[in-house]
Amino acid sequence: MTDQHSSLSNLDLETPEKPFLDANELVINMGPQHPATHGVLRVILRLDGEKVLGLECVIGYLHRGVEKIGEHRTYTMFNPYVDRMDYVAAVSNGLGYCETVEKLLNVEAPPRAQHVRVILTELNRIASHQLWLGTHALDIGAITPLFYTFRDREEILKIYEKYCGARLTTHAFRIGGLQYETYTGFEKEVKNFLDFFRPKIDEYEELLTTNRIWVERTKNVGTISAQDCIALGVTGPVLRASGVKWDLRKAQPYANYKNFDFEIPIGQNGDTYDRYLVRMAEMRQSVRIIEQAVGALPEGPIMAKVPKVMKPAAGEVYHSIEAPKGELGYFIVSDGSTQPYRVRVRPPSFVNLQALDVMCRGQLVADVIAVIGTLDIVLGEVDR
Amino acid sequence: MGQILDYIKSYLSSSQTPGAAGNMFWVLVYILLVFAGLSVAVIAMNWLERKILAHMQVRLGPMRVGPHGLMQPIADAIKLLLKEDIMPAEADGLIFWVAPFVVVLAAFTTFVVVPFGPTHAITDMNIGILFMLGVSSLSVLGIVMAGWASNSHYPLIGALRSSAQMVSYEVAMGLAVVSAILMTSLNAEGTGTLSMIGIVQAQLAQGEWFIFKFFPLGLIAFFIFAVAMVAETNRAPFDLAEAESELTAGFHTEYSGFRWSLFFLAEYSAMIAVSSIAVTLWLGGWLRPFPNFLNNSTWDLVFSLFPGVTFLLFAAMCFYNALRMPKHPLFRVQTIGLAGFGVVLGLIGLVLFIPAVSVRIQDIFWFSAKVAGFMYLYIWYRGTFPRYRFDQLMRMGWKVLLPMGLGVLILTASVALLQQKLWHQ
Amino acid sequence: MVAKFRGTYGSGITPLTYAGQNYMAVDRSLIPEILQVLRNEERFDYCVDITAVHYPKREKQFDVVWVLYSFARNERIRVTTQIVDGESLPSAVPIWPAANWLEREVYDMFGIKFDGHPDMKRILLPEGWKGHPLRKDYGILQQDNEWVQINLGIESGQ
Amino acid sequence: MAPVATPFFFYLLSGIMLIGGILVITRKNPVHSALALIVTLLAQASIYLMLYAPFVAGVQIILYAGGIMVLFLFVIMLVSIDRSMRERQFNSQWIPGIIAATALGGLFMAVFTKGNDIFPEHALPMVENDNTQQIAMKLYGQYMFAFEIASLLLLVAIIGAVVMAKKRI
Amino acid sequence: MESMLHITTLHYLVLGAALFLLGVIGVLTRRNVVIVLMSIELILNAVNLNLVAFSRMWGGLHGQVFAIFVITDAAAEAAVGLGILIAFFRNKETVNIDEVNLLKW
Repeated sequence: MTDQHSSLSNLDLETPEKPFLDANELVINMGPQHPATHGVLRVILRLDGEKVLGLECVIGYLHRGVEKIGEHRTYTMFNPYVDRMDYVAAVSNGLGYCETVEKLLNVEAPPRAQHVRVILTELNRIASHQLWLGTHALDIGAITPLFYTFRDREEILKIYEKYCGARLTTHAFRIGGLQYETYTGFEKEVKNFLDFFRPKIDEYEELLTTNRIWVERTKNVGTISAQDCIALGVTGPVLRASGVKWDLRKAQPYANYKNFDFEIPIGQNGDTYDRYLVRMAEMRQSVRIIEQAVGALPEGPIMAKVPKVMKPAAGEVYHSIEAPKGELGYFIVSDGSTQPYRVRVRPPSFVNLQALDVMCRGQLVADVIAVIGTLDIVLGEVDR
Repeated sequence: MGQILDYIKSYLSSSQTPGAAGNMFWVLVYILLVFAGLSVAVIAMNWLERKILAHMQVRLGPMRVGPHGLMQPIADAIKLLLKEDIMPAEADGLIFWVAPFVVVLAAFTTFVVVPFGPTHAITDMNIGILFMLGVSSLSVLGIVMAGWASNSHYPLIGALRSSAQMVSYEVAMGLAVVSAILMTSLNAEGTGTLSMIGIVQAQLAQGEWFIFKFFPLGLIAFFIFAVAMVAETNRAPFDLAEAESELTAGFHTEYSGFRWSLFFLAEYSAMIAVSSIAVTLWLGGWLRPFPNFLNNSTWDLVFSLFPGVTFLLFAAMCFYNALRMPKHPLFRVQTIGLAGFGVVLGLIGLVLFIPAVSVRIQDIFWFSAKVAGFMYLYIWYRGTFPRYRFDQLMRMGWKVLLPMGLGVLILTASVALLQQKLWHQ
Repeated sequence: MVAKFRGTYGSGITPLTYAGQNYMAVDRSLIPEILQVLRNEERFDYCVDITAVHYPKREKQFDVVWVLYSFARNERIRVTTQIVDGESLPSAVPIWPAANWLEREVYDMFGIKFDGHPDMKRILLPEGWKGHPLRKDYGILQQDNEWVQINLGIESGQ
Repeated sequence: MAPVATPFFFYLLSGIMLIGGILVITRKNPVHSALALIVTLLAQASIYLMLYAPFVAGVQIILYAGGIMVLFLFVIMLVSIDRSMRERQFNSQWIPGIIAATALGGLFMAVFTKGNDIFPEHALPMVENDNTQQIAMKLYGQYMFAFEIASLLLLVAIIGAVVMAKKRI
Repeated sequence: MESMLHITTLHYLVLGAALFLLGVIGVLTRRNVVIVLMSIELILNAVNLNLVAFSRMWGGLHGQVFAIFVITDAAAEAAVGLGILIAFFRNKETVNIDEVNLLKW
């Protein structure tokens, strides 16, 4: 971490005034119904021929007022709602929320619960990255990885289904620990999955990493410097691909990540290819973490002592975890009643999406699609 | 009546293509045969592409309509024919209406000169290969017309992209073709030919396929052509015109029903057409493997068994899969259907063993087998490669393939000249 | 650090702690300077989040919260300030570009304006929507029926 | 290939060509004009085939219809035609233009009626089979110099077109 | 009638002349530069037709070779003409030939 605050780098946030009417500048609307915007993102592109001069994101098509709902539900009742934000990484959302409320209540989940949480969250990280890989490759035109990743993601979803009955919006964790004890054979199945999955990462990499077209399409596309990343608040794999070795699991360990041995993969150039490599490496690291967690799953209770009716003392807490997409933060204000006075979610996708403009300037239209894919946004989380 | 019969019979003893012999009856028969065969090939290709691609992508593909989805293309065709034919309100009616026909016509007309055998072509033109390249380049017009007439942004951009792409790659393609044509002039007279049949005969006379000629020059020219032909047909990884993540479906976005199916037909026919060019120019056309080396009657017999054996193999596959079908009563129809299909294939295979038939059919068989190899490559590309970006595609065409083509052309010419010099000494 | 600030700025700063997390309540008038100092001297170079809380019963109705993080110190800090309804705040965009959308969201949800923001408009809700939904006086079932009827052509969005 | 029903095909094709030519100069929409011109060119290629010039016909198809006309269509689509389609279609000097063209037509008629006899009734025999080879011999033998000049012309045209059309060099 | 059914060189020449006239009319009267350029193509094609017809008449190939040169020329002309057109359109936002009246713009 060198000194970054001497200058703000060359980010120009104001749109420069057009010098004069150029016949070749055109404005194109992409989305909200567009196959490559991963949901209902609408992008207004200002183009010079095929070159992007600037763009503006129009979001909010999926706004459901999750934060408002939170103010009208008890702490327990609000728990399932957070799964609906980043629905491809529902478990991470739940973990963040539960841990924040636990901080408010000043309780801590027992070690066994912590371990299971880590296992499920890391499985979720793999699932999220798999979904990202499939759709990102599809955007760039490689169809096959999509089916490979979905085949393997299925195994993770099966584990979820067996554990808590749901596949996507799992609601796996409860405030204070877990509701369900792991099912018989859970450890064995997770281990089987790891053995099954490890060669699969190589399979994905075989298809793409050295594929000339893939490299040409992703190298030096959507490059963003570490400085710009930090200035724009971009976190997660995007930040790490720009060369910043920062992961909340290491920087401010939550759950019991400090007990596990893993590395933070980083990239150098901050381009789309590096982000791809970082996410692939992250999947390998997740496998490593799960392996350790499953190997040392402690016995014991799975639920801490929490009151049936939760009434945390008045106060406010901000807690964040490293979701697959970046820093997922919860800011909860309690007024001492059974319902949170204010729930604020700091969604990683929302903040990362801000960087789209910077990443796309000077690129071609086809690259915008690659960059939207590489940012790995989920509109449910952007719009909440 | 007898006169007509004589007219019909008179061709049977000729050793020319019906077009060259001027026998209109047989020209008509051949046209019908070629177009029927082409339609069957497109239907089969449709099914095979979906099946092969599906298996590459760890899924099953069509399984419901008929055993292993064998009837799927027919069901699709019926669906497309029955669908409403929508025309956008702001579209340019006449051009919108004509465009698909132009594309189909261009794709089908090329088959006039495709030599399935020394006599199995509709006609043999003096400018055969030139005609083929020229007519297939006409499909660009249909694409531009379709994109423009739709009066919508995505089709227009798709059409501009695909036409720019096709025009650019035509240049490299032409250079590769010229270097192959140069090789045909390596005979005693020193004159080459543009005729498709003449090119294959030149390969027979020189005793090697042009892909191996002046190794590696022929191979490089073939490689250039093989890349350019994928770009010519707008297929993955050069399918920018139809990049569904960027342009939804490219120039045929606004088309539906029957007219859309014409574009589909044209795309697949064009794939077969360019593969036919590649097979003719570099892979010895209808020639069986080692026609000069293994040329005694035993080998002739062995190679004449191939068509029948292939069909018997297909039949065996059908029977094997019919046996593997679930033994549930609900699957009885499917099992019987698959077995019946196997019986049909087996019967075809048996018919192909009759010497009189196999002699006539084996040229066509070898030609089709080579083309089928290219078709498999097309599907394989689609399963493996991401899509190129437009500037990369143009760079590839103009800065890689074109200089390579020029270099190969010059080298081929020099080597040929050298050889000619030696020849005359 | 907070102690140092207290030395410099006096009673404008109140250090607070809850559940082991430090934050400071800062007087509205000190905000521009404090944010600048936090960024430039204390190296809080990452603006994590900007949000607000509505207390309709108070005279100063809004708490605005900046969540900051320093990569160099691996430390988080929260700065809160209280403002009355209708009062605007200086935009943090020149300090942290990341504040752009976050401030727009605060404006969208609470109606707090930020001076000097390059593009102060609604972000999640459509342009022309009436009301700011995260205010406590905005009911959970409430919506801008007029907007829905005009723009979507349906009776109600619910 | 023996020519079949020459008069029929000649009149059919020349009819297509003339109608196409008239459409080219009368259509409001340049795209329609271009398409009519393509039809004309293809018909002309067929007439070349009738005249035992298959190589020229092939070049006509591949270069004119497949190359030059695609270029035309491209440019028409790049420049917006909506405005020019609503405007007056004929320029300010159309009356003198028509008069000049009529005079030229009269001249042609006079020449053809007077000089009918200088053209021989029957064409000389010509072999089609090695047309391409013969043209190649001419092109690279007798007309070698002209060929080289033509390629130079093309080079100049390429550079000129690029310089002209590029926004900034 | 006999002369109508027997296609001689003159028939081709008349066809060529008609095409040539159409092209001349297009060049002289139309306002749209694109169509003027296309009319020039018509003229060149009329010339080509004559050349090939004469080549047939004399049984030599010189006419055909010349036609090929003319086609080359047409390609060069189209490229440069359309290049000028694009430059013109970019500066004047029109394709009207009446406005091409300045040597400098």
